[in-house]
Amino acid sequence: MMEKPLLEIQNLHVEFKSGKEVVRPIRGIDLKVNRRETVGIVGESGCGKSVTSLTVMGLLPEKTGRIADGSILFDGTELTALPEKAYRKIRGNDISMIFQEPMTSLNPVFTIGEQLSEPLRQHRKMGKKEIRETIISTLKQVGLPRAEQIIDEYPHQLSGGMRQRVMISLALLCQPKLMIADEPTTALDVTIQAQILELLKAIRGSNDMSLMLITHDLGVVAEMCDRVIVMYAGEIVEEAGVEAIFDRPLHPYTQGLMQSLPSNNERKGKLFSIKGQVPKPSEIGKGCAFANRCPHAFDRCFAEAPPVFSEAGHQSKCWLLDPVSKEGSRDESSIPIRS
Amino acid sequence: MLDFVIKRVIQVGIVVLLALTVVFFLIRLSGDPTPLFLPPDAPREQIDEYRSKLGFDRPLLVQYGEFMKNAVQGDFGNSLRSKEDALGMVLQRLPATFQLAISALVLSLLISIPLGVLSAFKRNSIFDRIAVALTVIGQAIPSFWFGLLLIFIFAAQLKVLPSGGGGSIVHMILPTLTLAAYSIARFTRFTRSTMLDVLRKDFIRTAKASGVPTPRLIARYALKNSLIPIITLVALDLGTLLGGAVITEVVFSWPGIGRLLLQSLLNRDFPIVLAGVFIIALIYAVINFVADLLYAFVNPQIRVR
Amino acid sequence: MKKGYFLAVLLVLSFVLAACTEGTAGDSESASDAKGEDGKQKDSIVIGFESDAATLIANSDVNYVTDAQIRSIYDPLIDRDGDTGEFVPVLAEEWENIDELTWRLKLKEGVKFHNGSDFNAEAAKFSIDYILDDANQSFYKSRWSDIKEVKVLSDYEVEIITSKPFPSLIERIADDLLIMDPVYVNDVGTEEASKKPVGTGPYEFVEWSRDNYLKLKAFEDYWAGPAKIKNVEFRYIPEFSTRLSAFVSGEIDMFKNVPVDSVEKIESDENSKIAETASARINYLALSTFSDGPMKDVKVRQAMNHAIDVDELLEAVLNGHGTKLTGPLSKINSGYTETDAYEYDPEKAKELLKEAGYDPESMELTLDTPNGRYPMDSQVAQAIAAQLQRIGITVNVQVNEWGAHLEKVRNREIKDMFILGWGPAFDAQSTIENLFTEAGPYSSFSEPGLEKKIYETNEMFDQDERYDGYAEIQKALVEQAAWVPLWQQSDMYAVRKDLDFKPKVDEKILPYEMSWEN
Amino acid sequence: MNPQFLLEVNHLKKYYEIPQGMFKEKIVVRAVDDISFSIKKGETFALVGESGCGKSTTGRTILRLTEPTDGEVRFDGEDIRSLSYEKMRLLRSRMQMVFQDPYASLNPKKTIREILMEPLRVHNKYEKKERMDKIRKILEIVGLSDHHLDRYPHEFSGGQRQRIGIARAVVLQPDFIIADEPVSALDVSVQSQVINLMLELQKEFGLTYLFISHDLSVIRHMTDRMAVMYLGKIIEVGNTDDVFENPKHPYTQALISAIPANHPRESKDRIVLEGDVPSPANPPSGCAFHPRCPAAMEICSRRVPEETDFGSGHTAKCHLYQMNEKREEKDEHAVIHS
Amino acid sequence: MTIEIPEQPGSSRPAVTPGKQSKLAFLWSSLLHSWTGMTGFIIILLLLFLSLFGQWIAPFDPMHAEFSKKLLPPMTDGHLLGTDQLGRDILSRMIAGARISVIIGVMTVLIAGTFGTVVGIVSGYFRGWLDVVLMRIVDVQLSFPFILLVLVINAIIGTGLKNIILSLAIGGWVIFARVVRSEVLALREKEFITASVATGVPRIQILFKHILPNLFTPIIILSSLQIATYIIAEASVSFLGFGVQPPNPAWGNMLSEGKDYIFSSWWLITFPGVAIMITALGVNFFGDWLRDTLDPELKGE
Repeated sequence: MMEKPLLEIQNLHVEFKSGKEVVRPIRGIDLKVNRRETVGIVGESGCGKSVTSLTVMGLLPEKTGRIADGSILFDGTELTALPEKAYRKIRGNDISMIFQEPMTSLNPVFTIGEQLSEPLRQHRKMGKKEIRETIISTLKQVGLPRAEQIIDEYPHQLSGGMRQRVMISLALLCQPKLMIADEPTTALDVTIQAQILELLKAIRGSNDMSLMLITHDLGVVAEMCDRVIVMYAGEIVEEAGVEAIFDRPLHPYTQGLMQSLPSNNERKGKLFSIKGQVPKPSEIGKGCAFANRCPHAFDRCFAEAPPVFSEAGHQSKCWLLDPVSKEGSRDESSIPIRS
Repeated sequence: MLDFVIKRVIQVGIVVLLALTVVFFLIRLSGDPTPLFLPPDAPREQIDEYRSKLGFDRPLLVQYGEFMKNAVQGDFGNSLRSKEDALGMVLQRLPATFQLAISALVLSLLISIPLGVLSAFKRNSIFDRIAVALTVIGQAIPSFWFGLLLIFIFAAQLKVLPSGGGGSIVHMILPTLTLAAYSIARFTRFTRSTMLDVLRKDFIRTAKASGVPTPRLIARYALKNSLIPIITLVALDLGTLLGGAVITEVVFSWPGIGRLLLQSLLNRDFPIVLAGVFIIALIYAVINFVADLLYAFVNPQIRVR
Repeated sequence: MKKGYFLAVLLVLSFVLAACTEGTAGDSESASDAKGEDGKQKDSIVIGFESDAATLIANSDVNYVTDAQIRSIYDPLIDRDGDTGEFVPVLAEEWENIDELTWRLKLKEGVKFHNGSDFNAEAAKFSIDYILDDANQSFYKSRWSDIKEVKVLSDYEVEIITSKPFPSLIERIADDLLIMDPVYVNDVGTEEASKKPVGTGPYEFVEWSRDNYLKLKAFEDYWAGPAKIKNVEFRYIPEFSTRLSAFVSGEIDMFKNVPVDSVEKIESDENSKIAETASARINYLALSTFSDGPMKDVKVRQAMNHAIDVDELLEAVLNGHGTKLTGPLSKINSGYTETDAYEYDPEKAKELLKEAGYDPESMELTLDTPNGRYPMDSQVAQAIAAQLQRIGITVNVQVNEWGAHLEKVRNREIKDMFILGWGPAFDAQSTIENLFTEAGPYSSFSEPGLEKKIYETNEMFDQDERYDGYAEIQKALVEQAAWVPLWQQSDMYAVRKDLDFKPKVDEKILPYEMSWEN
Repeated sequence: MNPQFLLEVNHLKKYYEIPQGMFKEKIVVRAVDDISFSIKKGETFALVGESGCGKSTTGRTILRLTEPTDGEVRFDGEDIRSLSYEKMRLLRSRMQMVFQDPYASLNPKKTIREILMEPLRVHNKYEKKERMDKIRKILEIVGLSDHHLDRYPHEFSGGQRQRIGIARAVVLQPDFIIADEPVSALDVSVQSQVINLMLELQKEFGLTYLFISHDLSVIRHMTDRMAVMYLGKIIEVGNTDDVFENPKHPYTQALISAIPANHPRESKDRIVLEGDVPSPANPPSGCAFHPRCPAAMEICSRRVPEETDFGSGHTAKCHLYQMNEKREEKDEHAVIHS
Repeated sequence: MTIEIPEQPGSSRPAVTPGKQSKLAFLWSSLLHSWTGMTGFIIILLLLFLSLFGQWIAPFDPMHAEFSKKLLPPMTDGHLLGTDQLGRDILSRMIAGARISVIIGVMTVLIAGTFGTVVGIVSGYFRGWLDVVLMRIVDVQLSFPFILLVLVINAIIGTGLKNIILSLAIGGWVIFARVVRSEVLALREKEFITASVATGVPRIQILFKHILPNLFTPIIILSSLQIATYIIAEASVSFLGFGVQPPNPAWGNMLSEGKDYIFSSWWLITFPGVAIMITALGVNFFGDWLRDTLDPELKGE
């Protein structure tokens, strides 16, 4: 018996207006996040992974961005049509978010306490004292020493790692059902990244919470996630359980990403690399968006966008998986798959 | 903190002394005051006698040394014309100037900050466009023209407000408006653009993600961040308001420092001009100093070290 | 830290400051008092001036604005008649000339200062000595330097002894000298006395707010009887348009120096009128013989006189407000002699220029003028330039700030021509001596023969001989075309219609002589 | 002087002074604090460390982009610090630099042609006519073509820009290139392209690299020897393989263990360090790492550790090993992770 | 808010400096989209046109005084905007005044801008004691209000067109020096400058080939905004009795001559005032647009 997913996105399209041009950073994605699950969204800059998270938060820039189509169902509520006031009740309460830059994501002119009290003020009816106590205990939960002092300090007095912990405690305060972490460790040093990842693992274990982890770092995904979604040029190209993805990536893009990691190559040897670059929005034609860089592309790839092919929960948008076109094109030797 | 103050005091001292030096030589170049005071039929010997009595016949450097020696003790000499203590005369005009400048400043802040904030928030709306256009116009009007226009309308035609003179609140309305027109425009534009900057910041996104409602977001979060650069601008402009009110003071017969300085400049009344420069430079420096302190007060990144 | 803090602090600050400046707070009621719209007897007047008095002590600052204000506080020994400029006794009842170096004055008895002390010979002596005392740095001193001693003969008699013949002494006394109370000045010191003056005049000092206003009230014990207008306020409004607005809106009741083009506007107002008189101040176009240029040639100077149509200037630029001048002096001057005017004759002007060896078409002259010092000065200069253009001369008008203009004149740096005014002048001597000798730069004209004659005439003690001498000089100056005489300035006052006010030739404004019609 | 070394750095120091007002003592930030290392001709030498450890400052100081406070830098036997401005400027034709941010390191107002021509022009290399050919050739090598010549930097993607940056460094055919985080700002798929390019160029021109990075997997892939920096000091040096296989210093051990796993099934015994890197303005006493070191001993806070040699050029500065050598008080924590 | 928009070479980063031809095209298309920018642009074009060809358009000789026709109200006797106190045609004087105002604005900016830029560069690029001295001088000057300073200088060197330009420039260079210095300081730290140093580009060449070209944008923006300031300042100085003097038909001067007629002949003060306002408005609009277009990060000050 399957529990209903916490978050379910269907056929989401997002548009940005810039001048007279319309840019479509998200072109029809479907994804779901189950309760207590950690889903990783992987992709390179500009693939639409951050826009996805902002769309879920309802934080698209008001004037220029809009949801063109699709639905976002969160815990039984349809978010796309939600009035701002109701949305505000969800933000910071049911869904919270951690951002990439801990240095700029905290307001420099307010103390940690002032900033952390905000979600509690908005969503919980608590007295001042109670708020303070809750904040201190949350700060302790994320492993900040001297929580009683830090609450009255300003962001610039803290190091990057501590700030990211503060951001995490901000996201934790109202015990959300879903936490979105947008590149939470990218700006941090390796040793600090290790600390934060450990912390996130611990929190995920102790709280009844789903985590949507957005990252470009496959290593982070391998360590953290239950399920992985790979995005490319505004689309989801592959989705599977974490072991399945690492064992047997199906989409050539996912394969390319993995193979280009130095650790997956022989030392000093030539690294595998995906040729070319992410297409401009205007260059995306009818076909597969990855076709122009794909080592296995064939005629159909340029002519027609591939549908989702699914094999035991492992989904991929690639014509190679089409049993019909397979025979004609697939060259057995060309895809070295790690096992 | 203390050494910061000491350092600033020394800096202020240097700036003021240099300003005095420059103006001392400049004004000596501007001409001979004696013919302006003495009756036109005064014979040349008389003029020479008077000049030597004032010490203007000595070498310039000697005069400069003498002047500086006295100036550092707060003695700028007596007005050539009225023979009163020059510094005293300047100080006497100071309250009126302050009164006008501060009221103009308060008025501009009261109008411009809400206007700028709203304008930034409703960016590109009709409201914003009108506000932007108005502020540009506010900066484009020569202040004496605007002042005369106000007098023409409110004093001469409608006869509801006095045309000038110092004193009561009623007297202050028109000059305050005139003086504030430019600052309102400047502050509004500045508030708008800093606000736009702040609204683009990551931490605003964080606050939004915490579920903070928009009015609170602007009033509490964004405004405090914008305040920091605004304080610096306000400090700069208060200096200009104080010293640069010449035109407003002349147009509205306001008994302030700018008018005295202009008159003294025309009369070549050197001691007053120098005392005036001293006071203005000093005020300017003090304002900047206070602005720095305020800046540090509002900005915890400086305060907490 | 609340967001309102900053504003609140500023607000409080401004109120504190406003409170601090209470002293300067003007009383805006006086204006409406003066209007007397409620039908009560009006007893106040507000007079607008372009600037503050430099000081309120007498005998110190040579400046019409200062003088016009303090003359209500201090009395002179001798005054001038408002129409003719003739001497009238005030605190001096009689004066006589004992010999070439000695003058005797008999003073009025029973006159009291505002503080109650008596006016006497000591006061007269003190006032003259005040000018002479170097410590006081009086700007009048140069005019009085020939005085050797003032002797008190009795309580009400003084004798003035000069170091050389000083025929114009009475003029000096009438034009410069005001009487101060020696006891008061010695008591409080000059500094205090220059802020809170005490005199014998018709009005007592009440309050002086620098650059703002001076308030006086009628002195009830005034020797000639108390003033009809009880309260006088002089208000300082530097900008003309503001002054005019203040007048139009009823804030002030009168002001001097109405520009000719505003006359109509004021006359059209049912509550206002223009009071006008020909002043003792003259305007002229000086032709510089002090620098090497065409003006050294008498024929060129004569040509200028023929080429400039003063009547047209008067009519077109000054709207007729001015009295044409033909020679060096105005008719008011004692010793004035009728001289022939140069006809407007451009052809003759060209001829004269050719005789002098100049081609008007290739002449380029510079005309210096101040701006705003005399009625329409810079406009007159531009109009003169336009007139000279008609005979082909190119004239570049150079407008100078007043201080710079005066300095240029005094330093003899002006090349060709300049506009200047002189006055108030009531006698031939000071005008001729200061304008047409090598020592006096104000017309930039001198001629050795004539200069000798001037100095000889000045020394003559016999009235008739002197006047004959001045008459000859005047004729010679006109022949020499020493300058282009323009006009006697018209002093124009904007006045409330129901104010009884008569302008005086010597520019003095005396509220004592004014009254409100009922 | 060992002829096989192209670059020798001895006791290099770079201190910054931050004035604290008139009456307080200046704060001295020891960005680079007495470091020494040598780079052989043709090898790739890595400087690893977390932000603020002084690795970038070291790179800049070697090129005299900032003047060192003390120490000696010998390039090809020549003491760089003693060179005049002009001589140093000319020497730069032999040592070049590649920067981290491909957006900031190219002048936005210059075309690619101008950017690539400038080094040749200022060093007066080749005949004028020849220069264009050289530029075309180098463009081709870095994977761009002729028609890119007259474009401006903003018309290129990050990866392309970084290649332009590399082309600019290589066009003079230098002997030595300092690459300061050359791939950190790039996406994974582009990163591999740039790494490949650098490796190819090294082969083709016999280049020597000083490769500065915080990305351990990149370092492991492409460098021969490496030095680990912590708070301005080098704490471990050795062949890249040796260091990765057998890290000696507890910090190095922690650093390597912090690399995220390659595969979900890979289990890592991670050493998670406590706290953050202290400020270089106020470094801890003794061994600067001691407050965070899981193996810290009493002596660590008192004495700066000496260098211990583990053979084949692998050295580390840690009291653990000095204790061993001296056979005082054998410590069971000596090897934490192997 | 920072939103990742799919990376598209060409619009990915704010530093918008397209190629030379495309730059003009880019500016033009941006102008077409901004009503303020376009308004400003049209006003400036008109102003330039008037100042270049005004003498052929003006219906009368701006200096010719016709006493019999003085103070005619607008639309009488062929005088569209009336005549002044000497009977000169106001329209013609306004047209001639456009030229003077343009000369004042542009020349002042040229002089103040050049001098201020040189000081700013020397100060910001070479630093050292010279920087300290120069910036102290700037501080000293800034502690004295602009208008008063211009007055003092005008009082010393005398009135007239050349002198007012000089005084305004002496009063105005500091702002250029300050802005340029801070720009240079920021540029010095830019990585592409370091990259040039690392390449071995000589110091002087870095200054001229790398720093200077990157200064153009801020300087042009500042200049365009300062022009308006100077035109208004000239009017103010004229009002106080200095500045350009009659009979020159500078607008400020016409205003100050005409202010005495505010009650009797309103047109004397109205038209030049409106002209100054429109000019300042246009230049400001244009400058703002330029700033927003060329340098989105410079917004505000």
